[in-house]
Amino acid sequence: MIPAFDILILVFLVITAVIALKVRDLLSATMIFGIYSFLMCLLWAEMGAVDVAFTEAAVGAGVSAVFLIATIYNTRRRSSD
Amino acid sequence: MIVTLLSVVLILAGLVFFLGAAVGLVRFPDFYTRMHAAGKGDTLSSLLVVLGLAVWRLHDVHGLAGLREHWSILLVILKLLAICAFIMITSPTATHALMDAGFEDGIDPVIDGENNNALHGRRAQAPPADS
Amino acid sequence: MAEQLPALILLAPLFGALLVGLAGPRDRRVCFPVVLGALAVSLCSAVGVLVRVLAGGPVDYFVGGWSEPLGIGIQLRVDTLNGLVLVVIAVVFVLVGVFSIRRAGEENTEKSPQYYTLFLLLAVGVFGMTVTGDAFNLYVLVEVSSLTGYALIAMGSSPRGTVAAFNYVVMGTIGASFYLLGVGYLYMATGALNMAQIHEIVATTGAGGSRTVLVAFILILAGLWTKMAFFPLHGWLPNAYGYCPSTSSSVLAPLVTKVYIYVMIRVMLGVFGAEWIFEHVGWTNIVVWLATVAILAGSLLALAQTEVRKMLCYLIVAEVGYMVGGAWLANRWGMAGAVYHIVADALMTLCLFLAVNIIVKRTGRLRMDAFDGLFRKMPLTMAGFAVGALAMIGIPPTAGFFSKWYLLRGGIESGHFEYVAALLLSSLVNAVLFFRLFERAFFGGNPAGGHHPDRTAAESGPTQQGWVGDSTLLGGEARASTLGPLLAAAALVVAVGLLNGPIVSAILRYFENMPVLGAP
Amino acid sequence: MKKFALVAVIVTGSLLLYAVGDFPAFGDAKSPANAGVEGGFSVSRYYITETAADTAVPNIVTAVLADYRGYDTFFETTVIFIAGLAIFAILRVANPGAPDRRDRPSSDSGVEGDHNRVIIGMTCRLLIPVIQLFALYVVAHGHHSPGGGFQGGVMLGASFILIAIASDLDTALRRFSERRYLALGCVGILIYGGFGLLCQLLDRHFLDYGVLHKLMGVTPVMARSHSMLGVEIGVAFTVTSVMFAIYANLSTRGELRSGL
Amino acid sequence: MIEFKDICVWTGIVLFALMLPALYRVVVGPTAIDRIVAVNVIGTKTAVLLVVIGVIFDRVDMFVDFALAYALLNFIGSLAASRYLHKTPPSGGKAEPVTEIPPAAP
Amino acid sequence: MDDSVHSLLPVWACLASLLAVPAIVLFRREPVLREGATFAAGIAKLAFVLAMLPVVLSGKTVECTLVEGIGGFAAPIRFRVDALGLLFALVASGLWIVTSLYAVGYMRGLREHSQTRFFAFFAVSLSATLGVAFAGNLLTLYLFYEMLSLATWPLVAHHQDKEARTGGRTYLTYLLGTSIGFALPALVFTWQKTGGHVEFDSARAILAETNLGYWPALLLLLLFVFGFSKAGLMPFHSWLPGAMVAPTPVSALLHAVAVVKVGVFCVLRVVSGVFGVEILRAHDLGTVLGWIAAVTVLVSSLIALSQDNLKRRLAFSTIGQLAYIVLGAALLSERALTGSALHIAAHAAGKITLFFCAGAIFVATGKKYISEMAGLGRAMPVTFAAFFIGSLGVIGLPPSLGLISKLHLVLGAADANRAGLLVVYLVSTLLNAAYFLPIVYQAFFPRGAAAADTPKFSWRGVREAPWACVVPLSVTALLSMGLFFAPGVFLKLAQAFAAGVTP
Amino acid sequence: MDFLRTSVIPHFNYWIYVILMMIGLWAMIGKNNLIKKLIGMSIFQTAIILFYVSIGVKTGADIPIPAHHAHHDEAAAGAGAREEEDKLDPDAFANPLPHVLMLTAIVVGVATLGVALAISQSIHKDFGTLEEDEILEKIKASTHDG
Repeated sequence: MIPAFDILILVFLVITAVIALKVRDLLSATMIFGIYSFLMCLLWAEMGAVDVAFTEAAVGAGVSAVFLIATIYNTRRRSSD
Repeated sequence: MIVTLLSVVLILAGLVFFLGAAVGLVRFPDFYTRMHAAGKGDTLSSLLVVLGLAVWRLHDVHGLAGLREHWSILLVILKLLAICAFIMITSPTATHALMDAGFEDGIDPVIDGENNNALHGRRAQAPPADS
Repeated sequence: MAEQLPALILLAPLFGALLVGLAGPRDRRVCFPVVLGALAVSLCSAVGVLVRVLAGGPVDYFVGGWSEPLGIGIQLRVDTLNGLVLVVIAVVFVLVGVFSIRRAGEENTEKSPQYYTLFLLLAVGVFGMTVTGDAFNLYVLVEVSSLTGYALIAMGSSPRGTVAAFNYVVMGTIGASFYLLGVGYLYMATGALNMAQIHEIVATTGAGGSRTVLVAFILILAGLWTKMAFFPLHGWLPNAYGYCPSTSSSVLAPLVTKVYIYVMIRVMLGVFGAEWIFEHVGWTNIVVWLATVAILAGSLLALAQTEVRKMLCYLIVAEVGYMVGGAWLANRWGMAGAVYHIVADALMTLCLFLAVNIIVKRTGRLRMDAFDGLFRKMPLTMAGFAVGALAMIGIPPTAGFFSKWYLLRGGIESGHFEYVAALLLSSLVNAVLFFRLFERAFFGGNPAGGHHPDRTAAESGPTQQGWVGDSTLLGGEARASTLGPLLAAAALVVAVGLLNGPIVSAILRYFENMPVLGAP
Repeated sequence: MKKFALVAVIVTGSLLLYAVGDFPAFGDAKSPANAGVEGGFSVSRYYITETAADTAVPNIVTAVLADYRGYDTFFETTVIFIAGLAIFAILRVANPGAPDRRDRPSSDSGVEGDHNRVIIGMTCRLLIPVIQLFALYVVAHGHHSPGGGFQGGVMLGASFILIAIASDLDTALRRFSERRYLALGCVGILIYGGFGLLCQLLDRHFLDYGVLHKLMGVTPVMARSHSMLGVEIGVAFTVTSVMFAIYANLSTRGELRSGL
Repeated sequence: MIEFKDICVWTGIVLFALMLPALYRVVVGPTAIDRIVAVNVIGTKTAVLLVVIGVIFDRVDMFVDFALAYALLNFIGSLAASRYLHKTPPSGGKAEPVTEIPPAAP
Repeated sequence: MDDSVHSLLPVWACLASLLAVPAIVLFRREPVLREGATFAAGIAKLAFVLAMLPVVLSGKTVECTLVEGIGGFAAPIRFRVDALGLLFALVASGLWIVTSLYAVGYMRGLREHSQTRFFAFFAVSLSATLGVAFAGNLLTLYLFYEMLSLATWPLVAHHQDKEARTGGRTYLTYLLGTSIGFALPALVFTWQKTGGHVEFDSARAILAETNLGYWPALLLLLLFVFGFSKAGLMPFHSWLPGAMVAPTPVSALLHAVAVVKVGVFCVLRVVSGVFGVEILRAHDLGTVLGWIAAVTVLVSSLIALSQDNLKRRLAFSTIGQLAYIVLGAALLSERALTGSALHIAAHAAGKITLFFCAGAIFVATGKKYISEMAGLGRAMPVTFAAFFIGSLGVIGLPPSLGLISKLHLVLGAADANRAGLLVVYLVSTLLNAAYFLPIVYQAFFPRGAAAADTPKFSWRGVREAPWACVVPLSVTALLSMGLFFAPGVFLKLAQAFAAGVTP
Repeated sequence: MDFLRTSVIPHFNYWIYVILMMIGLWAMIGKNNLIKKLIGMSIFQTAIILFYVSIGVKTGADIPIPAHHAHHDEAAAGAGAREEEDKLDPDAFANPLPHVLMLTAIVVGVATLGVALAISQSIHKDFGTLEEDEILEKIKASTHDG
């Protein structure tokens, strides 16, 4: 458990979460949500939860971003709020 | 002793290049120049830091003889080098793909400072700032 | 072999689902026999376990063989409380299984193998939730049954159904996550995940008094109340079950909310313990008042509906109010009434939903005018519907009356007269609701059609056909495969009513060692 | 709707913060979760001390995941399988009508015919085998280092998705057709359930791997370790097929024709 | 003699600090593509940071596995985004494509 | 203590008419066979009831259990036939045969629609009535009480037109509403108070040991009395006039004999079986119940006076007569209880005749209003003679059973030295005479415009109703008169009941 | 100031988890666009995972995979010799149980996200929009003439 990294990553997390929900363009929101899961993976690694970090890495980077982009392709990219 | 020194130097170089990339990312005027900075700076700095750490991995191995019975350390170093290799391959591809998508998506490069791009209207509208 | 029964209830539908998943796309005929075979096996093993439980006390099953330090592995536990619920669930699944031979085939033929797989996996989820003795495992099985629920609802073709499914996903996730958070808080305070272990730690050590356990209880309750559509959190249920395909609503409506009530009772008594809840925490008045509001709101909203299926959904919300109120009356009779009502209400709702689905399928109309003159056109379906309706109103020989009987007794004994009044008022509202439909079914749509025998009887119009008189008795009736389950459900509603003595005495055996629930 | 959201957030937030005060300090090794209440029996301490003796698997997390709480993971795999089926049931269209009008003859119809896809196509053709090999390594190596069925399965699925992204979905479907990935999903869970059923046939409880030493001819402890690997393989199959199934249905809105 | 571990911690902190400009670009980024580039930068940095954490924990052999996995998976997101931008009509970087795509026939 | 004989007779009696229902439905095409099935069931039912007569007369009770209840948890569904039960069963099954005959005539006469439904539900309601008569505990009583409400609803709304539906709706709202609203909580409260023992037992009332305070006992009594709103006590009586929209055989049997008598029977069971005379005397609840009944008697008689529609007048007179029985029960003296038990039979015989006559008049002339019936006596002498005998029975004048029962009631009031209630009896008897006798007088000796044979009152070509209507009404009239001379069975049963209950 | 020291700093992780959870919950209920709701849902679920993993963290503890030098010679020396080998010290390793539980939670999160995305696509197929207010208007319009 590394206190310095811990606090930094948590702060970054909150910022990324807020931006992901605020930005209007859904494609950007998805990619920012990608950062959110990157940082989550770092947080788990830093906390010593290695398996959880690997799953979050594989799922976050590999799959959920791509699913969201696929959905946006089939629906609309513009969000009203 | 030498090994730690070398790794520290490598890591510092990596950080310097990343500083360059970061500044480039912020200061450059338009998309393509920022892309240029991000792509190159980012890849190189990752490379250097990982190499630095790979080099440091050798610090408690005394000479080549030591390597022979600590084969596990060799495996780790190989993997670290593999990480470098893959970063070398994937990051530029990603940057290329994004740049190509950006160009195809109709983002115009800024030709000279005053932002009046003279790309003789191949693209009709100027890239309005995002809402 | 007998010792494997608790696991077999779960595994039969699971392997059936996989078999259908593999063999189904190749040829469709294999689907139905496998589905019925799997559900029959789980029904027999459920009855087998119930017999063993009644004979020799609770049955424990340690998955993976990790029994000696309790809490290492996952423990399945069947006692009189969930033995009964298991049998009822198995019966409902078998009946809906038979009901859905033709139904799924019609709506979207090429997806029936997938429909049957999801149907069996829902059975796995619901059985698992009833049997498990581990708090986190319960969350996983909640997710299994919720996901199959989302799929079954979103499969339909109606646009409003998909929107309702989306709301159900969002609210279902909030509910499940609150439950997960509650288990997390419990784990943080007690360091254990096995329900029996947590109960022992909360009861004996000082951990029970801490704020974390209290907030854990609130979170788990909030989570479960969202999943069971308890009044303030019921937003998703009416649209979800109102606009989904008929076969999905007939399997989800009777089961899902009732199983969450059972889970709430299991968590209240099995994990936190009656003493901790009714003495240490003691919010019985608040929750019983909430239940009263739920009952009244559910009934009155049902009164205001024009579509029959949505009306039934609001009745489900009212029934949930019955059971939550009963469980929180903090006395033996209220609790026994709540558990008995789980059994009774599952069958009643199944009866009503099967009947309404048949009627909507044949008449094609959702509103109340679908019922005009139905006693003549479809007498047997209406007979099934009538038994379900009478049970909902609370007419004696049916199970509905006896469950109200025990809940009323619990209410009177514990002095919650507002709960008693709410029960009676909602029975009256149910009476109005259903007799509106009976009147249309009996006497046809427009009152003008009546035959007034004035003096000049001779030359008035030709006499109307006799009630069951001249048209062939079963001419307009539904197919046997859909009518059989309905009549079986109706018969069960009356049978469970008449057998309320043995059933309630079995349930009361679970509450013997709980002094706080009052002397027997 | 926004006001109601605010109220809900404030209420839940204050409830949660009310309890935070009572939590043990972050990182405290003697908290009830890590060391049991008042020195009583603690589940996690047992896992740390006894895993080596019970299952001879260095990675404690994989041991707990696949053996002690194997029942949880079994239903976890079922959840993933259900997700795949649900998306198939919701989106899949039997006979897609007119071709999707947005499918303009895009310049990047395939790797060969499109000038600027060459670089991406080449890199992917280079990388995809490596990813797949690495994924299989991760599945196999779940005992000693972080990894296991899920992680390996997702990576394998991601490699197929990468094929679909690099060229187009049809090339990916040619390698991993719909009928095959639906069947593989079932096979994965059948493997996992099969291990459990095998234990039941040797009249021990479901998923009690110790008894399989009679078949494997090794000590019960090693039998547990090997069957854990078998179970992980089952999980990997299901997760791979489901991930690709979800991508295939989501990107083409169920028509499995011209998607992203 | 300062521990090598402290050097790594400081490297990590500097790396995080240098991520801030990328985050700035994400917040401001005039066009969506800028944001995606910033995301890409942060992505590659995560792989490096994982190795740094591995060194701090002194268990690099464990961490190197999924750092490698990360390096491999990281660029799928960018490829997907670029393919999305290829397939949809050019929108000049704004969220709204120039020609409105008529929704599928209801 | 009389022991009990275990036999299946009560079950057979109750099921006799239920078994007729499938037969009726099967023979829906051949009316003759259908009516045959109804008569066969009626006769079988009367036979079973008579078979039980000797046993009950010798003081023993007939018992048998349908559904086993385990210990104190669930009440079993059990039959227990005692004197009161048998009396009511005798009246109901006896008059059912007569009414079936009448119904066939009436239906054929007016060529009614959906007769199969009519006869099927007619049979079901009869079996429910017997179920209430033989109920061995409160739960079975409540079960068959609800079954009766549901079975009679289609009969009341038989004509399926606007008024029939509104009549049916008020009918159900009152009966179902009060039974679920008041009777069910009272039932559960008793169950909870006595710890699960709700069996009727001649030796001991259900609430004997439970020391109820005054107010809870009063509240429980009111809940029970108003819960069984079929007894038509004042605030919850308006379903009865509303139900007059039904065809006359329905009004005749159900509202003269079955439905309303079930209500009063339940009140008697509550007073004697649940509370028991000691508690009522101890808390002096008899007076409260008495004055409720007294108010109902007086008000209903006054309203009856003002009604021009013959059937509505008979309805309000029924409400008054039922209140007599409740008043008798409230007096808590042995003779009053005998009187009230006897009055069930007396009023049944008398009132059913009057309803038959009303039906016959309607079939023959289509007239419903008393003002239009002046001078009809000469055209329909038999009907009006029977009407006269019936009204004597209801008023309580000599040649009818009504006199004996009213005599007992009055003497009972004297025994319990309730001067006020005694006066109420006498006044109401006068009122009864006031609203019945003028009808008969005007029919035979028309005055004023009616006498002048104006077209409105010319009864040329008006003949008696078909024989199937006239025969039943004359039989019941003779029955009411005959019982005056030989009360025999009914009197003995009533006395046995009263002796068993009062200490 | 001491409130910060006594209750915020030692529980910093838990404060952040509550904040993230509330952001997620607010987005799920308050946001108008369905995809934004789903992103909120994922944030909501990952916050819970943050809570669970922070339970199992021990300062100075290694990752829950013991280095197992003894592993090599253990095979050689056979099971018997290992008896006296000291058991691992639990405080040296992070608590593995929350990690196991959270693997399940992540997988469930992805499953729910997938299903919800499928449903939102079929909503778009029917209504042509993903904005909740437009969808509700279209439903109201269709019920009037429906």
